[in-house]
Amino acid sequence: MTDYKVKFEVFEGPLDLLLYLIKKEEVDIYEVNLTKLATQFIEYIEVMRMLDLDIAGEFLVMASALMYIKSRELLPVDQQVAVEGDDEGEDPRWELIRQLVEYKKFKDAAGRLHELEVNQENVYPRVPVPPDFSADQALADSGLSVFDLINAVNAILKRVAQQPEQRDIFEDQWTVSDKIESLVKLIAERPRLKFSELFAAASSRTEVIVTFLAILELIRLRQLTAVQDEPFGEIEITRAAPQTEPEPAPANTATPPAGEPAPAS
Amino acid sequence: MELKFVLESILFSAQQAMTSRQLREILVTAAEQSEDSTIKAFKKTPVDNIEAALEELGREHEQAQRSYRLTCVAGAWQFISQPDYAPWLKALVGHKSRPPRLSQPGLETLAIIAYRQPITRTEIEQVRGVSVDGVMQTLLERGLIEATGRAEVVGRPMNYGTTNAFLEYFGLKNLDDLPEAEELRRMPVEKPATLLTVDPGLATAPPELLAQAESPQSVDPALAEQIGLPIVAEDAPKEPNS
Amino acid sequence: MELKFVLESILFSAQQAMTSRQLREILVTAAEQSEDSTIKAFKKTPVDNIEAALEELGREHEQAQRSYRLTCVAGAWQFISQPDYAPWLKALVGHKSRPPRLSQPGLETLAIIAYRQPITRTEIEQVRGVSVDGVMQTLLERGLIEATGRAEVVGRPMNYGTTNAFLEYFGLKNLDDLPEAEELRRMPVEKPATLLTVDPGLATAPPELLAQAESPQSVDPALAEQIGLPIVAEDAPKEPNS
Repeated sequence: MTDYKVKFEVFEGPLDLLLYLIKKEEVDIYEVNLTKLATQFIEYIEVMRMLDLDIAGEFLVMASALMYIKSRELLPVDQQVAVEGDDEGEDPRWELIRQLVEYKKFKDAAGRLHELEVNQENVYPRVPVPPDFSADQALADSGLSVFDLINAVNAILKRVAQQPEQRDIFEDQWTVSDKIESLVKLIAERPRLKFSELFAAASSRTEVIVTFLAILELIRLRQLTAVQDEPFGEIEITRAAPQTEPEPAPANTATPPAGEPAPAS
Repeated sequence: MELKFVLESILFSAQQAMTSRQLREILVTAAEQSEDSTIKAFKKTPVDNIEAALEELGREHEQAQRSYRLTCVAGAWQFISQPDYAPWLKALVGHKSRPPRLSQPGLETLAIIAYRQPITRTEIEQVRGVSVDGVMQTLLERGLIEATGRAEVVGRPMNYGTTNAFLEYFGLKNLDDLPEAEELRRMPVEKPATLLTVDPGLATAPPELLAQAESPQSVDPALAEQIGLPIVAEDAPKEPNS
Repeated sequence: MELKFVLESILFSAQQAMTSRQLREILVTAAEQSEDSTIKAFKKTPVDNIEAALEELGREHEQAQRSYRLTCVAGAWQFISQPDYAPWLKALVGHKSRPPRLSQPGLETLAIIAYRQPITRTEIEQVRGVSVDGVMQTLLERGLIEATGRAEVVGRPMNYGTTNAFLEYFGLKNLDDLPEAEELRRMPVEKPATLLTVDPGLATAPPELLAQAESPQSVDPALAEQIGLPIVAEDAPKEPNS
């Protein structure tokens, strides 16, 4: 069967194989016994040939170079010097080591690039929804200006001021976010409310202001819409169109089993 | 109003990474649309100031050690999550679509180009010791490298270099941001003072044996395994390094 | 891995505000998708712990005093930018900024026209003591005033009056609804037979003209405020903002 072949997948080339052999010997590249290395390399090539592998031309070129180095090593030392000549760049041993050292550096660099590559897979860029300034238009869309609302609040404040001083102790019991929450609940129960109704229970100046700020915030967040059916008529507050509600229904589908132990946080 | 916070707010709301020049344009546009002197004051902010402010912001967010930070990739700034939180973000937004990982030959070739650019194909092959035709093709197609001109040597071969897409793929600010950039760039391997004297040994395989490429019938893979060769079964491979 | 940072990373990447229950679902999903014990450990986090961590996060970001905050509205948590930076974010998203608020000369001129219409350009200049060409142009372009016909005086100059858009802009029912209308209407502007009553050499209107009016100088900002002209202009009338 000729279509079944075994392939050296792991070695990228002869340099890769040489590095593998050096690593197996657990020696520094500069200290490697080139003769021994040449022998091992050629053994591998032999096995590859026996396995009927496609031996890339580069492997054969390297094998020849190693054979050359090896054969030179067999010569007496004085003759070696003669062959080497003056140009150190032509020393085939040095040339090979230089190549190995350089290749090793890039192989390591490739490993670090791979780490970066994997790291990037786990990096999520913040992709926010674009800021929506159309919410600023919520008031304008309703034909009301913020001044209309302020006007209305002013009237309510005057009314509160006319009441005898009372329950000043409770002045600070409301925060804007409390009010927001209670307004959200209220509007869920009754989809349409008179503006003045929202302040009916207000007992202090602070509470009126807090309520007003809460309404403004909810209008800005498009949770509420202010409408006025006729100019200078009573302002009414309704639930805004549902598409931009920040809290979608699935929130309630979560079923937290009570009493489970918490993870260490 | 501090410049760095203005820039931060823009990056915080931006849909994509932004360069200092793009940020500058936002400052100009905002100034033109506004009557407010505070906003107008940023109109003529030099790009240098913007870059200094961005660097400062980057350091601040690094030091804050939160679950996100501000990074600069290929000159463009963006808020990103720390990799540790990937499992939850995966649960939140689903898997990121990303091209397949690069092969080992791809990474090696890319590393050589990245550190030694501009570089010709022949020079790359000298370092790797094998042909890089197929690999180069893949890298070019993925836009990670590009031809940058012709080398002034015989035959005037093409020079290659990495692209911005390369920086983005690996999350690098610029080429100086490559790991061990100084060491690997253009640094010739130093020849040691003395080469170890190698003991003469015996040749096991005469050269002529290698020259004649006469191979026997296919051999049991078990043999290869026996001598410790990593093997992969495959049908009719033409290119070992694809 | 701290719970608060896990939550922070989710909120930082989320496309919408999230409740503690929704956050809990992400913790559960991530735990189910992962083999990692660290990630699995968050599976049974009680909602109470999530809420406590969120509160802590909120405080931390408040104290960090950056250009954004972590806020909770109606039980849902979200990172939002501080309103101070809106002008740049509008420039970022290409939001057509509203026409800038009316300038002081614009407001003054508009007030004169509103109270004394129909009125000619020359008459306005008598009151204001300066040329109003540029200002009139702006008011016309913004549709707050319009030409209403020709005055029956020498040269038959154009008369100007306010538009319905003007009423809408200031939220007025009709012209009688203008605050303190009576007082301002008494401000004398002679309808001269001859056009030149203003000394061309004077930069401001002759004092005697204004002295008779209740207002000391033409129409000062305080007056504009008094008559309920909003200092910050809302949206432009003609242009329904996109």
